[in-house]
Amino acid sequence: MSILVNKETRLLVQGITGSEGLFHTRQMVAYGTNVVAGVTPGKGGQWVDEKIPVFDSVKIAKEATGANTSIIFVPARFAADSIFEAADAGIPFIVCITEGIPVSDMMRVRNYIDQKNVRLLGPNCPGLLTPGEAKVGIIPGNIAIPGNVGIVSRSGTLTYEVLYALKQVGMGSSTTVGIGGDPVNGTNHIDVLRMFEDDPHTDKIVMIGEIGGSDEEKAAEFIATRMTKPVVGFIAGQTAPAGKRMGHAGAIVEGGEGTADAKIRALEAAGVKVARHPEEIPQLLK
Amino acid sequence: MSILVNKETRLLVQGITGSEGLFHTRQMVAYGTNVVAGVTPGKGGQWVDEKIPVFDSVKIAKEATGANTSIIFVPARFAADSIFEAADAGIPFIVCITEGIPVSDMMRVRNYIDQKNVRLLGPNCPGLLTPGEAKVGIIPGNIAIPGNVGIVSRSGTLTYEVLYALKQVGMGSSTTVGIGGDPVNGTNHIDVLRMFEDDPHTDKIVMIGEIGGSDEEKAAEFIATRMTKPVVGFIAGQTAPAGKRMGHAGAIVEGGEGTADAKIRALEAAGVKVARHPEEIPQLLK
Amino acid sequence: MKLHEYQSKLIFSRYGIPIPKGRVASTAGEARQIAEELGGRVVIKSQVLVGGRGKAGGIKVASDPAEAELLATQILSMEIKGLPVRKVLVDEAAAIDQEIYLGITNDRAAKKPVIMCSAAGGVEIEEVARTNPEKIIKVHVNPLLGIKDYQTRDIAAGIDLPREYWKSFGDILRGLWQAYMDNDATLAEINPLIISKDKRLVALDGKMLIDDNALFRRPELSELRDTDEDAPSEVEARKYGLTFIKLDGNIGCMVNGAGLAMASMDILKFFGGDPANFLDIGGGAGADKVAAAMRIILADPNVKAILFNIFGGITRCDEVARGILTAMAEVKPKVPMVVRLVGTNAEEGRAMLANANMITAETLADAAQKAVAAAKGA
Amino acid sequence: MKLHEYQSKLIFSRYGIPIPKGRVASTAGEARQIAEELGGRVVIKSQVLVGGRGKAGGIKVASDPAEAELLATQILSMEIKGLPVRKVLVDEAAAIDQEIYLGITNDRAAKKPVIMCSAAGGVEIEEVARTNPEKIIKVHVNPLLGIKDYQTRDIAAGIDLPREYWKSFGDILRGLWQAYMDNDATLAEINPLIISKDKRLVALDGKMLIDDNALFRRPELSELRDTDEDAPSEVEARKYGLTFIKLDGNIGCMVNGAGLAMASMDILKFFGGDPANFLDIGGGAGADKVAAAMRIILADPNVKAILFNIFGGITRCDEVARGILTAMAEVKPKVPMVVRLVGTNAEEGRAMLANANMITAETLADAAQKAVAAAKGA
Repeated sequence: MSILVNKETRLLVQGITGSEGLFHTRQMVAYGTNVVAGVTPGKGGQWVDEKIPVFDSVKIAKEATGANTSIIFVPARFAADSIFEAADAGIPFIVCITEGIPVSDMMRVRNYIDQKNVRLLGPNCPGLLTPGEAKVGIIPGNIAIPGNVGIVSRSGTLTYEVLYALKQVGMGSSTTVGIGGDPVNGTNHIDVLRMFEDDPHTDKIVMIGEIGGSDEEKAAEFIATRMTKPVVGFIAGQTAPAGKRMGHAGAIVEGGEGTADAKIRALEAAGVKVARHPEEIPQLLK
Repeated sequence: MSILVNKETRLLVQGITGSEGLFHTRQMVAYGTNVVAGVTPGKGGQWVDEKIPVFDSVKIAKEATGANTSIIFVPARFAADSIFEAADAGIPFIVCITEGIPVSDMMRVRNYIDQKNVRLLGPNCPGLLTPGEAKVGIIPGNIAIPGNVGIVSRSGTLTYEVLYALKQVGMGSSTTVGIGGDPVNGTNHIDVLRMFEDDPHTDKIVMIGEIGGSDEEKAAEFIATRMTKPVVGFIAGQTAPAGKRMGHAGAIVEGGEGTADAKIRALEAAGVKVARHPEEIPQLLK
Repeated sequence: MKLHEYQSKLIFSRYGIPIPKGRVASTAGEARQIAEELGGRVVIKSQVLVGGRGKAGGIKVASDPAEAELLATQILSMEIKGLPVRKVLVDEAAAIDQEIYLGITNDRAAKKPVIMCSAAGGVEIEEVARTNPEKIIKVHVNPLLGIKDYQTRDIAAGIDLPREYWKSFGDILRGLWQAYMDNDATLAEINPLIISKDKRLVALDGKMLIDDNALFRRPELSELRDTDEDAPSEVEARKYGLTFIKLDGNIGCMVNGAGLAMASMDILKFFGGDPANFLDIGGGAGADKVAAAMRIILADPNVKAILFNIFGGITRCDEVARGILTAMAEVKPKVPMVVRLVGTNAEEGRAMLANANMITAETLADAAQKAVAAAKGA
Repeated sequence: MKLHEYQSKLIFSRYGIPIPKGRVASTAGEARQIAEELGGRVVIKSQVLVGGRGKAGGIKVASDPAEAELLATQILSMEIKGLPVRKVLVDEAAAIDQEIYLGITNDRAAKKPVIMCSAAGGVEIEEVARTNPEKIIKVHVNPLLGIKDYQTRDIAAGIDLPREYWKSFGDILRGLWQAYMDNDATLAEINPLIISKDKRLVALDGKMLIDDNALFRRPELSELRDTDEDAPSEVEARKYGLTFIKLDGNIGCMVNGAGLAMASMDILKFFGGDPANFLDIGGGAGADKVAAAMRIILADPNVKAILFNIFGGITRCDEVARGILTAMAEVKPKVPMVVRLVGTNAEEGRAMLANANMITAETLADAAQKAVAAAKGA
């Protein structure tokens, strides 16, 4: 029915006693997500809402509760350490909500976890939602219903907009995955598209991109050569100013890629129907 | 007929214009080894003995000559960089003769190359010799003849002693591999034992160890559980003083392991005949 | 965060990279004095955070202190691409044999820093990147390993640098790498790195960008920020943790989330409107932040209408409504406002705004069309 | 290379690790003066590079300056395990609540540094390692990543450290890690790291070993080497790049290669002899080095015979022979010498020694048996 998270998910919350961590833990529990443990260093032994045990470290929490997924809400300056901790403790799937992590931290993280059998989603992402099964992140649960549309997006609230528009016409999502907008992150469009292609419960896909980087262009190539399921796309940022280019170096590294026009052209060339605004997406899926 | 090096070896010499590099390059060429290139930064374009082209970098040398093995003779302070260079250039087998490399350099090297499809032999090793085919290192060619005995050793001249003793009674070696005596190195006893076990031209094996570390104990376990070919062992250092232990920490890390007695007991328990001195080895092989 | 040329070069010099003798000046008199100290010919370089200073006449050579003063007077009275020149760098003039490009930035696709180098440096490097990309050497550095000596040699060989300069080039590149890492830079660039007539490598120009997300651990760099050159509204926005970029249109936008903010601007354009700004209030914004955002939007006299598009998630719509009411009480805006609240506590928010005389909308398309109409009608 | 306690602690303190107030003294008068400056009770600690100083009486507590002077006088006249005490460290005395063990060393099997920590620190840690190894927490650090904050917390939790000390413990462990890495240490150890009665973590004792192979890039550390405490023959050997360890037997050994040197000692023992030393002349030794090695062996009055076992590879047997002849001309040794030369240029070497009145041997067993006989016959 889904990818990455479902009824089998045993979720651990890193930073569970912080205000954001606590708020969203309660939301996730209310949605029915199986939150088995929390970690806040120095608060091991406490309980959250008399139901969820808090541990000092991921390693101990995993041993005690069999957690198989972790979600991170700690402040940016500690977030990379939390990812390392979860990866080293052998958590196979890590979702990092935290925004504002230095890019040098994320490069170290990626170059390290790429050697391990670990998938990271995010950072600076809304997490993911398998309607009716599990909410791992901050996507409001009530705006989505179960269905056969897989959604992958670099954006947060823009994704909610799309889920909401789908719900208005009675369309639902298998899983909605927010990959986050940071320049260096754990999971990209192609990774998720591949999972949707292989998921028997996903029939159609919505891919939401943004200006910057070349993730969408690469996804377009992947769609053209590897995917059999229909994909509808949307790219935000057509009217955004060219922006502060990173000196000569940025121009050299990124070349002509990264504009909304280039991404839309690439997607259309790959046979993707590209919506002109978010609320056009439901009809393009029909 | 051999493991690791043979007639197909296309050897590149890093540090070919240094005095050691040059001397041993000539020895290797005289033995019949196919030395295809040398590298000395800043000397690209020169020739050694009007036969071997010198390049500025391993990458260029490999592209130009198809080198598939590299041997390193550069001074200790530059040796780690040379290993990184060879590994990053995609050389699959690297032999490092250099001694005196800081152990912190070697830890960085090992933790890096373990992620790559690269085998390192050494450092601080005499290299290896496949009699009649290729000499990659500094083992004197004239003390060994081709045969069916595979030799793996942590020691340099002690290995020559064994080869010489074998030759006196007309016994020869398939390949002789010096793994080097440094605490952190690229290839250990087990790696080589596994290759000899799989090599159709090796019928018997000599394993030469030393005090320190636990490589021989682990090899003993491997021999007991995985090997079908007979192994003769020798451990140097029975009379060595207990030595300067590395504080409490050394005792904690290494525990009871590392003495000659412990290693001999482990090997004998694994069915290895252990020679009392090097010249006993030939008769134990019969 | 952008650093000025003089700030970047000062950092580079701390990492052993040779830079020309020189100092920064705020007045023509200071410039003259520096020229006197240096003796000989000097270069007067405007310090503004945009490219194309040379073409704009912001870089001049003076042969003596009197000319330096004269040129500094001229340059200090210039505006370049809308930015007033407040400082000039006075450097000894160099005799140039060759101009090399050397830069480090992050390659997001490779997830690694990348070093780029070309024998064809100077102002034409972007042209080279477009037309002869093969003339630019690119070498990725594993951030867990750092730069290796062999990589500096590979690059030197790759641009056919004469061997006599390899050692010095290696030192400079290692220094640039360290400056890049130690300062959490996203760009560290020397263009041109010259070979002087007297056979030395010198960093004639320098540029650094610092990762804003890392400033918490680089307080000494935060102090270098030149807020003179940002629009005052952007400075104000930053104070409240808002991301605001001023544009040329007439419909103010307040949205939560960068992607949704861009999509909201796009849809305004789609329906024939023109956004006056990008403004992301972020996740979980409270009433204070919303009020500040509204004040910033209304400070722009071009604004003829405002679109509020809030999709409540972490952000609560009632908090946003409270902020809007606070700001309205204070600023008493005269432009029409279109508001769309969806998601967390949207009902409560809508109820609070019921009497505020705002245009409401259900869908994003509806909201955009109403905002476009309002701006045109006003 | 071993560092003294006072040197190690000084390095630790540069990395933010709290150490007791105190200073090193070479005379009892200085010790008294330091005690006066510190006020209150002080600990007088002998600075020798061996363990077991406490049991040997080399660590004493003084309640006033007069007693400090008296105890320093006693300790400065001691020998501990054969090493004369030349310096004492005078530290303020600490009131101890708990003793923790904290150390970093290289785990050769894991190819990584390993941090070890135990709540049962102090002199009994080796006993703990033997009998209750589970009481010692071991955490490996990836050398490409460095220590992570979560690891410091895992360790603190692992030894049940009260939470009030976690932050301070984390700072100390990060400091120790940095000291370890920056100085190319093979050991950095605090034992005990105490919790004082006034609730502070303090490094009461410190020990560092430095990788000799890395001293080329740590010149400031080379200067700390205390050669007073090595046997003079070992100091002399180091000067020539020879590895020499003095033993208690009577047959001097000169061999090329550490493994062969050990095997040569072993075979002497096997045939009933007793080696006087381990001596590896290394690869490619020239005549000078060989001559120096021979002088060092002959300086030991216990030596009754010498075994030369040279397997020429990089080392040329004729060079070795030349060195032997040089040294013989100079020292005129009176003990019998057994020489075995095999490999590169062995013929030439043997020819050179033909008239030197040495016993020759073909095999190693033969050489060893002849050396044993010669030592007994002498």
